[in-house]
Amino acid sequence: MEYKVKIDAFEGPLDLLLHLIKKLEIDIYDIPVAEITDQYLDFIHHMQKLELNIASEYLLMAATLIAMKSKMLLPKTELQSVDDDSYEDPEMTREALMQQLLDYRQYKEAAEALKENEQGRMQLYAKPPSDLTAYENNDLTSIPISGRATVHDLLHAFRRLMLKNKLEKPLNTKIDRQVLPIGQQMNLVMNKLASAKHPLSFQSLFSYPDRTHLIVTFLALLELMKLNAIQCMQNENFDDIMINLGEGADDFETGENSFDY
Amino acid sequence: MILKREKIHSIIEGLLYITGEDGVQVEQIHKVLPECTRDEISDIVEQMKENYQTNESSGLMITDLPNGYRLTTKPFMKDYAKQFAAIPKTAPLSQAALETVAIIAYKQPVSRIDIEEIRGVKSERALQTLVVKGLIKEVGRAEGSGRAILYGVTPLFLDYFGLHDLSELPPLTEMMKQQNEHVDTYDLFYDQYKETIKDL
Amino acid sequence: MILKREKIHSIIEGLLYITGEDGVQVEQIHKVLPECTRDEISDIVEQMKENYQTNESSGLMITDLPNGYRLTTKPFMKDYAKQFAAIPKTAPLSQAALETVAIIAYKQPVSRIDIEEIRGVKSERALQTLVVKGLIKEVGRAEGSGRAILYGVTPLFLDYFGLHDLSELPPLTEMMKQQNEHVDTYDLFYDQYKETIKDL
Repeated sequence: MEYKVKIDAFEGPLDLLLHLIKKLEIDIYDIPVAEITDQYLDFIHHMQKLELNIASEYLLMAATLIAMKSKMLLPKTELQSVDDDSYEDPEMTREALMQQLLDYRQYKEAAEALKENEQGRMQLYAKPPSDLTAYENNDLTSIPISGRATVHDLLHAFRRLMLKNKLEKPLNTKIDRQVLPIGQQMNLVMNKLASAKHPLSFQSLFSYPDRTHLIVTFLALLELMKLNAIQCMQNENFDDIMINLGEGADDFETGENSFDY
Repeated sequence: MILKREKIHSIIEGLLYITGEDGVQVEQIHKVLPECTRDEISDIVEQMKENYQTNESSGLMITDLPNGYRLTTKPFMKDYAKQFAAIPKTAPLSQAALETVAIIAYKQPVSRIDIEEIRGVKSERALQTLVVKGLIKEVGRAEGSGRAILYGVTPLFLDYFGLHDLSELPPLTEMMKQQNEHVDTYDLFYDQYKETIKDL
Repeated sequence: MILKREKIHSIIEGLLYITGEDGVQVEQIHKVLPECTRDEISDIVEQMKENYQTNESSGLMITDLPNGYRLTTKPFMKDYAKQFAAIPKTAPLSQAALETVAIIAYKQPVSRIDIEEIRGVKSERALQTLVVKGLIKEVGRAEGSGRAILYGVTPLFLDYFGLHDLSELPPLTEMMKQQNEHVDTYDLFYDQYKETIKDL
């Protein structure tokens, strides 16, 4: 058995068991406890060797499986008497596990059906509702009891608002100067442009996928533009912006700490 | 005053445009067009739906909402429309959230403990996500000492998954039956296989 | 042109719809449909304009914008839009009012300018509605020359939304965490966004 699948690909021990049952082509109505226990433990063991974080639920299931397996291995006569309260019939446990797996499986399948619906719905776009407040002429003082807005409506409104905002807000953020000084980043951009000897695309200057880095680079570009050290050109709307050395490039002081922010 | 059918079409189309993403309820159309019964309105909208669908020159379509309709772009438009959308689509739900909301939809009202028993894992975070997204809400408290919160789905749940009402959810018992049938066929093969092995 | 004329029609219609009141620039359409020249696009839109105008079943029309076009309702729809707007809402607070009161609840005391900055639109009417409904009130004046009115929520706000006190408002942190999960192109703006939230 291969272990290409990581444990976080599973929603929990039941999901993992369903995966093993499918993979081993086991009949879910007649689960061979010894085999499934071995495979389950094997999987957990490999995950542990890969130093992956195993949630406690997985270990709990492992314990249940081991208990079930060991009881089943014992000859019936050696088992404690049935009227002992602590005795659990392994067949009952197996039955319960099977029922749990079947229950879970049907909801997992329902979730898959919903996912398809979700994907279909996500492909459809609509315009924001038109603003009709100018036409609204309700009795403003009355608040109907039925159909009241709820806290969830409130939160939903706020959330939508913030999502919209995220697209529209101008860039304005505080940068920790200890992490990545803008002056240093300005030097970096100037050096890149000087050694390239031709205009570089705006995007190519943002190659490092770190948020702080992106923001500092952007601020550095703004500062360089202000100093006329660089020129930005865009041929058409939505085209990539090309950046070239500007008239003030020669006057640009390349000392490490020329700009203290 | 009796309006021509074309005029009614055009008024409903106008309302669909104005309400955009929110969509319009049959009841609201009826309030604006009291000379049409709700059934007549539904008939006309179904006709309009058909027209949009078959009109290759149109990038629009009418989709169902709980008790209403909404004008959206056709699915093929998604690549063109995405960048112009004023309200960006949120990320799809995680597997955990999907499983949790599926359980709630079929079993509501249902407590966190019930959900965790079925899923076999903690589900608090998934529940929180679903509440924040407005897909589920608290619908009551369980009897007994714990008075656990009971959850149910909201109208937004229907909207989100493009369902008219809860009856459109695929029936679970059917699914169970299908599984049984499937397993039975499998068993049949297996038995034959065992027979074969025995004979060897 | 590689695409069929009908297809181009449909894509432009979809773009016109999705951009709504803002409208769409010829240049933007060209960007989406690079196989059409700007002139071809203008020709096609003129044709579509004509179609809408003569189609009695349609409540929509295309109007000119500087360098672009906009889909709007036909003039006769104004009366119906008014009637529609006059329908008492099942959800008594408009989206605008909800957004405004949400900002006030989380950010109070807050001035109209602050609210408008967050919402990106004029909010005077929404504020007025909320004051009249008694959900918000003047709680003071800002320092400085303008002495802008600062708003806060009222006890009726708590009652209306079924809260005991403001601490019961759902925490915004969970909501933010969720958005953090989205891997989108706007990550650059996320920090600034988080700043805003922290200040609330």
